[in-house]
Amino acid sequence: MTYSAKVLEHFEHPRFVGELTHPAVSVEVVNSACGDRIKLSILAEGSIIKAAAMKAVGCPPTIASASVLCEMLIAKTLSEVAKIGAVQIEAALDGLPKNKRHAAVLAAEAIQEALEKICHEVRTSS
Amino acid sequence: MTYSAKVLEHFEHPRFVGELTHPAVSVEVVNSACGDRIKLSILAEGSIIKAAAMKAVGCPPTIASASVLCEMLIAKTLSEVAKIGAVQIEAALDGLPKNKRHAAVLAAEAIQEALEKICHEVRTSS
Amino acid sequence: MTRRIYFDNSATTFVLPEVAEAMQPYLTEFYGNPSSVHSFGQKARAAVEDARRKLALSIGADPSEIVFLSGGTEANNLAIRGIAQAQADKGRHIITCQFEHPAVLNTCAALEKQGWRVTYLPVYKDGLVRVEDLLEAITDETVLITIMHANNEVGTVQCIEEIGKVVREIRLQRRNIFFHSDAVQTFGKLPINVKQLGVDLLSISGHKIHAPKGIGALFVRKGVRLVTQSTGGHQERDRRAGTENVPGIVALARAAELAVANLDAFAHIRYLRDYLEDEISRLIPDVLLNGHRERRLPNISNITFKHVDGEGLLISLDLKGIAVSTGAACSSGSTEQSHVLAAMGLDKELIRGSLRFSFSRFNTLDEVNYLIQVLPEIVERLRKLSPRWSHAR
Amino acid sequence: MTRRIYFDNSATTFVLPEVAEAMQPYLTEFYGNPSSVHSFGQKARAAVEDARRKLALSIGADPSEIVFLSGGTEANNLAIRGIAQAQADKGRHIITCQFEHPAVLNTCAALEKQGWRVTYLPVYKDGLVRVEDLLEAITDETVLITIMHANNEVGTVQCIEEIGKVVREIRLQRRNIFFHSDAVQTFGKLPINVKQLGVDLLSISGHKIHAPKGIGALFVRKGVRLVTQSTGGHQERDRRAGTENVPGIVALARAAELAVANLDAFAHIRYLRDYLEDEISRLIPDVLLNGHRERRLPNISNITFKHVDGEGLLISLDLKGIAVSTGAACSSGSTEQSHVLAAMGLDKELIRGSLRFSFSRFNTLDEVNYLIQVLPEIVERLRKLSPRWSHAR
Ligand SMILES: Cc1ncc(COP(=O)(O)O)c(C=O)c1O
Ligand SMILES: Cc1ncc(COP(=O)(O)O)c(C=O)c1O
Repeated sequence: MTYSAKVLEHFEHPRFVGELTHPAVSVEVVNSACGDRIKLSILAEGSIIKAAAMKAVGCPPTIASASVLCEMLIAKTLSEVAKIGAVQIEAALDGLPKNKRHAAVLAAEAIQEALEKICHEVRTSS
Repeated sequence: MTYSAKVLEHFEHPRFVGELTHPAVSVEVVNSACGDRIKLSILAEGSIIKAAAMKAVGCPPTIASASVLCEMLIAKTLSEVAKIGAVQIEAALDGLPKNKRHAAVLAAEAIQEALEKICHEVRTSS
Repeated sequence: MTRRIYFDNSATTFVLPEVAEAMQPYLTEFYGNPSSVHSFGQKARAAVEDARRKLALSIGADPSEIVFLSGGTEANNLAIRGIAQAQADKGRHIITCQFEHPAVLNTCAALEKQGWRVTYLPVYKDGLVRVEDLLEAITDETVLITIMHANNEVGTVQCIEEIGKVVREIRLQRRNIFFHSDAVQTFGKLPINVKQLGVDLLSISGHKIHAPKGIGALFVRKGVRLVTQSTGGHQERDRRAGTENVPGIVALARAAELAVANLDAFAHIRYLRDYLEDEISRLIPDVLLNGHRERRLPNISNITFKHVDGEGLLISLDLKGIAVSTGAACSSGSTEQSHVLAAMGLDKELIRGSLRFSFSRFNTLDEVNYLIQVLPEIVERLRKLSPRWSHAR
Repeated sequence: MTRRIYFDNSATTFVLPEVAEAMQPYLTEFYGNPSSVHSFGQKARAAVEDARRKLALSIGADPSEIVFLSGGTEANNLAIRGIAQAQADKGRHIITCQFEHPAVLNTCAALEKQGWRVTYLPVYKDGLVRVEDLLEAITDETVLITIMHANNEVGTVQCIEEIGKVVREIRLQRRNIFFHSDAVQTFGKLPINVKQLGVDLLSISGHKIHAPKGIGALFVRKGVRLVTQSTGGHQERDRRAGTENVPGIVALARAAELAVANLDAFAHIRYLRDYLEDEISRLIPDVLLNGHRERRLPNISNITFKHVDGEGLLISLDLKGIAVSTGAACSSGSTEQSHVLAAMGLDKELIRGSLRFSFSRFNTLDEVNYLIQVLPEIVERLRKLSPRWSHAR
């Protein structure tokens, strides 16, 4: 198998599957080239992430990336989360085959987009 | 082995090896393409062939053709011998591979040339 | 250890013990070079010519019409390039169809770059070429028609015999038009007679019929001139240079014999395949069965599972010990979409959720039952993960 | 039964039991298609990549520089056609030598018909190319130099390293000149390091080193662009389409490992060869030893027996159970004269009386002694049959 045990484990038993409702923010990102899709919801209280949830369709690394990302988010501060990129997600999965790195990139996009949305809401509500 | 048992037998144990001296006639024919060479001597008494001998250099079928030819000549009449062509020689060897038929052709050339020489001698001496 | 079930026989097959046994002596004992004059060589030569007779017999050809080479890809390359180059001064138009194997499509594309014109016939939703389209495409410039016998992803079988008749009729007017068919997926699965099919060239690959990888053959009808693509020694009547793969050739002929002798087994395979499709349709909602229902190989099933990703299904099944494929084997390693399903008009979302199940005569009902037992759960699990699934319902 | 002795190892070799054993599991057990995503496929992929690493290691190359294909002939075709076509707009001049293998010569001839110019360097009586001749032949149009590492009929070893230096120096001025060497006869017999040799491309064939027929490899230095000659799937980084011959690839790598580990054995082989030559020279009058005495492979001896026909010798030896060859294996089935000996200036009569004895590390002194015991009688018998022999004496 080309995938790490970690990828397979997250693919077969993904964590935090679902969607969170208001006041959580939700974003949905798509890789238009291959159609992979991740929906990410996160609930922040102050600058701490309290809850996260995901749904995903795509190849196993996409599902695993979304799953491991949620795991990485819980109890982190927003500024810690701002540092999560594709490299960190890939590392958390013990690596991805070269031609599957786009999965981690998509998950990273999801969290960065979610962060922006939170910041935007904070800014507009304050 | 691509060669018939008969070809191999004649190649390994050629008959009538040697050269006959006067009053036998001798001819030497060469296949200029591959350098195969047969020297054939025959001794005719009246219209009957009494003795034959050959020497040959070339591939096994060439040596076998020369050998089987001598066998075919002994005690034949000149008019019988005139009918010996490549087909008869090849048949006497239980066939030759397609790309080796030139060996029988060369042997046939030898006997026909020898016949002509005999006829010529008969004509000029009469 | 998990059970290992192989439903990917259109990608490749295991080598039968009988076939491995047949080739074994030509590895270690009768190892001569068939071009050698001594008895080691002649023994090898005899084996090659015996295999040629057997393979020829299995498709109704003359032994001199068989060229042994390294596989289906080389056979397709030699047929297409060989004819195109031999007829280059007669005409430079080739007709093929949109969902041929890459060995045909990419070879045609290479010729396009060199100035040939190529028409790619449509295959429609049912995965079948229409003779009307072919007739319309043929011009005076057309020198080669290459249409696969059966498609490797959906199994649809083309009307080769009808096309053969068309070509023969044109040949009454002009001699320089040739018909090639890639029979890599049908040889050993459907009865094949080259005369009845009316083909001038036909490609065969060993590893799809339980012979080893690295051996194949091209049927070239007597009198058809090809430009060889491999120059060197005078092997294969100057049509393919290189020391003959004697064990591979022996194995191919043996596998062909066994396949043809067991063509009956395809009734069993058809039963398994139909049972699988019925059960999947019954147990799993939102599936599509791809390709014409009747005119197809008995051993291939191509099914779209809406709202899931094929690779996810494939990996999940693999973790259960079941091997299947998403699209063609040779493209499933890349992120390319199946060009076969695209040619049949499926949109991207449907293509990505498609699996191919392909059987051999050694698969069992028990194996299919195991698949049916595990697959519905897997599909459901993955669908529930999809952000789109709830909307779609 | 007669004893079977094989002195034709330059034509082909038996497959070593260790090699047959290494490939066996990839026939019947790990039979997946390396392009398949499931574990059957990944197992096959891992075997291919492991073999690639091993083979690369054995010639000091990077794994990515190895292209697996069907044999030495295909390797030479791909190297020469691939470079010529890739560089067609840069220049159309190729330099090779007069006694290359037909896979090189006939490929060059095919390119000549398509407008390339080819220079055939002389090889002289000793069977060696001169660097001066090469330097003189090189023009601004030269894009490819292809010189074999060792000749297959006489075993002479060319100065590849020197030629490599020449090419590297030219490359300081312009980048579009490449150096290919056909190492089919040297790989596994001489130590080979592609960097040290300075080659850009190097051909290898499995069946000359106790791997099966039908597998070979081409080393292609990183950055060297080739036009592929086989289009289809994306195997071998788009340099050679077609399902990988997994068992063949595994076998080639295993045979390469064993050959390289046993390079020492060539001291033994050299001893046998020299002993044979000494004894023949001592026991049989009117013989010529062909090719440079020092700069040649340790396992090949090419000897002319004046006033006899090589095929007669060959068949006579074969009847005693000894396999040898007259000239190249691939032309000995036809009536063609050896182009190798002709290039070395031997006249027709001498060429026809020439035999090649080629050894492997599995030949024994006992076998050579048997040959020496039977050969003088055979030569004498055939000479006595010749109408020219008595004159010649
Ligand atoms: C229809 C078809 N043609 C050609 C090929 C290529 O054959 P091979 O893998 O022997 O090169 C395949 C299999 O990959 C195929 O399915
Ligand atoms: C020097 C040389 N090059 C190329 C080849 C061709 O290799 P293969 O027989 O693997 O096609 C041979 C052997 O026949 C050879 O001796």
